[in-house]
Amino acid sequence: FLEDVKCQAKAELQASESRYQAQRRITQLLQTELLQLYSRVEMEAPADNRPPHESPQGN
Amino acid sequence: FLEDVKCQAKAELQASESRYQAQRRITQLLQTELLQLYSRVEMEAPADNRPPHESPQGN
Amino acid sequence: MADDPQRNFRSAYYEKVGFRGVEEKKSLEILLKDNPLDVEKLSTFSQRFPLPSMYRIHVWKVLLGILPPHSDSHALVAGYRKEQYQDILEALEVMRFINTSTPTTQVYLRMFQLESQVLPRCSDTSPPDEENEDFLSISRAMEEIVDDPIDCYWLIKCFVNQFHTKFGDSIPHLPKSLEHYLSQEEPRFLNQLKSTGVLAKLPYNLWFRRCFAGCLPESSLQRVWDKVISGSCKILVFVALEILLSYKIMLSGINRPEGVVKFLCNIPQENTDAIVTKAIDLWHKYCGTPMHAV
Repeated sequence: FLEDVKCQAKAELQASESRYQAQRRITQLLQTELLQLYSRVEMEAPADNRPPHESPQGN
Repeated sequence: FLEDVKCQAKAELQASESRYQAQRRITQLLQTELLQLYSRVEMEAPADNRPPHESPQGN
Repeated sequence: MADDPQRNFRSAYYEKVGFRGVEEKKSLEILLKDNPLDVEKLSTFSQRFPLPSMYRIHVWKVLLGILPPHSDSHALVAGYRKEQYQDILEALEVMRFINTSTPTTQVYLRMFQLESQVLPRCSDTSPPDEENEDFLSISRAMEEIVDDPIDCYWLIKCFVNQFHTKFGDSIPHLPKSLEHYLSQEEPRFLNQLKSTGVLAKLPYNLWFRRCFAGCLPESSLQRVWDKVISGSCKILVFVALEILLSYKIMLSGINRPEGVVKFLCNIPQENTDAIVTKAIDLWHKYCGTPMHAV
């Protein structure tokens, strides 16, 4: 019975782990996309190349 | 002793879940950020209003 | 020779930091060998004795739930904590909420806000509110106590969260409690503080929301935080009380309430250790020493 509990716990932890990994892959994709978009915005508007968060009133 | 094993498993699972939840918050934030940036890009370049994903070579 | 003051001083000194300290350290080491760790016993130890500095961070992490009671899970959980820290940091950098020149405490604030889902929108230019200032103050103090940035972030986050969860309802009552104990210790001084209008203007925020961060130097502060982290917010009242009592004469000489507040927000940093020691003694006197366990 103890083995049973241990197995179940291990399975739950693995499920949590794989959910985390999936979410992390999404994050990485989004981060890449965001970086690309930033560089595109800054290329198109070289005069207006403030980082968006440092001068929010500029928006 | 069984309770002990359960407690240990629960604590590990909680720590793993907390890491997963943080990742979820990050994803949400990135999505909001991307949406804002896209709408900003489209406002600033109305002539060039192709959806960014359909013609990536346009960059 | 029995009355030799130097000898008495020496034995009193050993009593304080020497032999007694060694005994305490040994009993803590025994507690730390338990697997799983008995969090209740660790709390009791920390309520009764000062934590030896070599074990302080570890005990705080266990008491705040950053590390679980089972020692054989520590490596796994520490790994999770590290990844969570790195994930958040990376995301904030990519989103340009922070950059390499952002002060560490500001980084911790943004990380905390992200996790609590209150990260301000980029178009939000409102100045940091009082709660953020409290967080930053606690961060600055924690940074002085803890070297490792991952530990530091987790300790700040869990300290702040635990403080609000556990003591959120008690904090508004602490000024009344201070008044009560002051009336027990120095009723005339209390009346004086009342009649001059000082009592209402005492720096309660610094004392009871920032837990003396930015008021006491870290060496004294960590001894107060030992008590807060192990489950008492009452200790804050007694530290405030001892500060008032220690500077009673000085404070009586200041006419304007603003002057008193200014002094209390910048108290001399020399004898704060003695103030904290007296505060802990007084706290034990009024609230009792936890006797069970240890």
